[in-house]
Amino acid sequence: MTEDNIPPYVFRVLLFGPIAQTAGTTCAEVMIEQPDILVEQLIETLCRQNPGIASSVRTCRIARNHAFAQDHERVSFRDELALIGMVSGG
Amino acid sequence: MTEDNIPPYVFRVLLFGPIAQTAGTTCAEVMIEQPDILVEQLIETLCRQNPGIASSVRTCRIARNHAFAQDHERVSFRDELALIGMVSGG
Amino acid sequence: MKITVRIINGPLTDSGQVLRMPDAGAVVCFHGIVRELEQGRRILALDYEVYSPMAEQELQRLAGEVVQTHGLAAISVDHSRGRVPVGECSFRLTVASMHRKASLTAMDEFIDRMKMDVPIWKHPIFAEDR
Amino acid sequence: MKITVRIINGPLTDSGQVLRMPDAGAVVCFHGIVRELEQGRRILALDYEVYSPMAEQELQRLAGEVVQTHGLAAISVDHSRGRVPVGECSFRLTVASMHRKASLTAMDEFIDRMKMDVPIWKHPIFAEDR
Repeated sequence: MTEDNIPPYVFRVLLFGPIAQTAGTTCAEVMIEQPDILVEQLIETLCRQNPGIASSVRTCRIARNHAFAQDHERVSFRDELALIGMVSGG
Repeated sequence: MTEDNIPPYVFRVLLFGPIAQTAGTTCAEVMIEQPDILVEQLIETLCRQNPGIASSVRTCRIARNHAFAQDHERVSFRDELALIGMVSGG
Repeated sequence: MKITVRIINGPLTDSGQVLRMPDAGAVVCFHGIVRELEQGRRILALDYEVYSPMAEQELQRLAGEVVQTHGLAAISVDHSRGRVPVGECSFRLTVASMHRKASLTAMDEFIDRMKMDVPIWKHPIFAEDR
Repeated sequence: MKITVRIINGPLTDSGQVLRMPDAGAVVCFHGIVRELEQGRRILALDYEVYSPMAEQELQRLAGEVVQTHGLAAISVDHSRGRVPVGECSFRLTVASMHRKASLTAMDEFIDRMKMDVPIWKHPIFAEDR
């Protein structure tokens, strides 16, 4: 049992590209009472706690540990989480 | 007026690829009474005088001086003529 | 090697993988070059932000799917990270297949899907910002 | 130079023209490689018979039409004459355009039309004939 394993749990979500610019940070922190949560709930909480992100969130997906996660999957505060908006490689 | 400018005129038609192999030559000679002739008549005479070619002639076109000629155009015995069958470059 | 994926710092300056497979009659190579206009404005360069290792993993996954779908002999993907000046190559995709149509279709599909799914972002460096 | 056409004796061994145009974001290069099977039989090489200068003229004409139709920035065509061993390159087409789709479509169309209209013939050298 580690020190940080007490509520609220800090979910750190990496931000990139235009969303990071809008949010003014490359890592948003979300405080949640449970150690894991549905992807759709994470996104909802992320928007509530970081209103600047909300406008672009409709085109975003959550990646958990470097792979896209579905809305109905659960993610943990221990996961590496990222909010992936519109990409522009190539 | 050159020596060869008397009938019959010799139309030389270059052959390539499978048609040259079938005909056993890379240059078919066609004797015609006029110094120029419609492309369609040239093809017809070529087939009559070189029966080996006739079976593949339907997929062939005549080139005059390195460009494809239409059936209704006239070609001269002085032109560089070629019978272009199915090609297979690339 | 059937699938290779590389993220490279700066422009892609070498000429890329040569894909020679015993029965690949068609090898097609796409080069994405940084253009001097972005949204109608003159730029000096693009800065590519890459989320590693997810970008590499997504490119690998996508490459695997495209190889499978189109029966490719081989695929090689290189993408730049960081600054790439105008006129330089930032992306290179090489595809080998038995016949031409499979390579061309696979190439088009790969690039379409990359532009949807691979976490890479470009940031234009505008000329007038300097 | 916007359009270049070359007929080259033997395999295409150099890496071809590098097409860098100020506003071409996409450069696509197709390599046709001699495959080891022809009509299901093992071959050693292909011998390419080229009707010159008609082949060059037809390639030039075709290149001009495709540049026009698809608004290409540049096109370069190289084709072998004579013997090209299995695994070597006999045909290379490089196309540059502002965006990717134009290059890929133009490439496909060019090759389709070349295989109809350009007076070049391949003669397989079968392994068992030696």
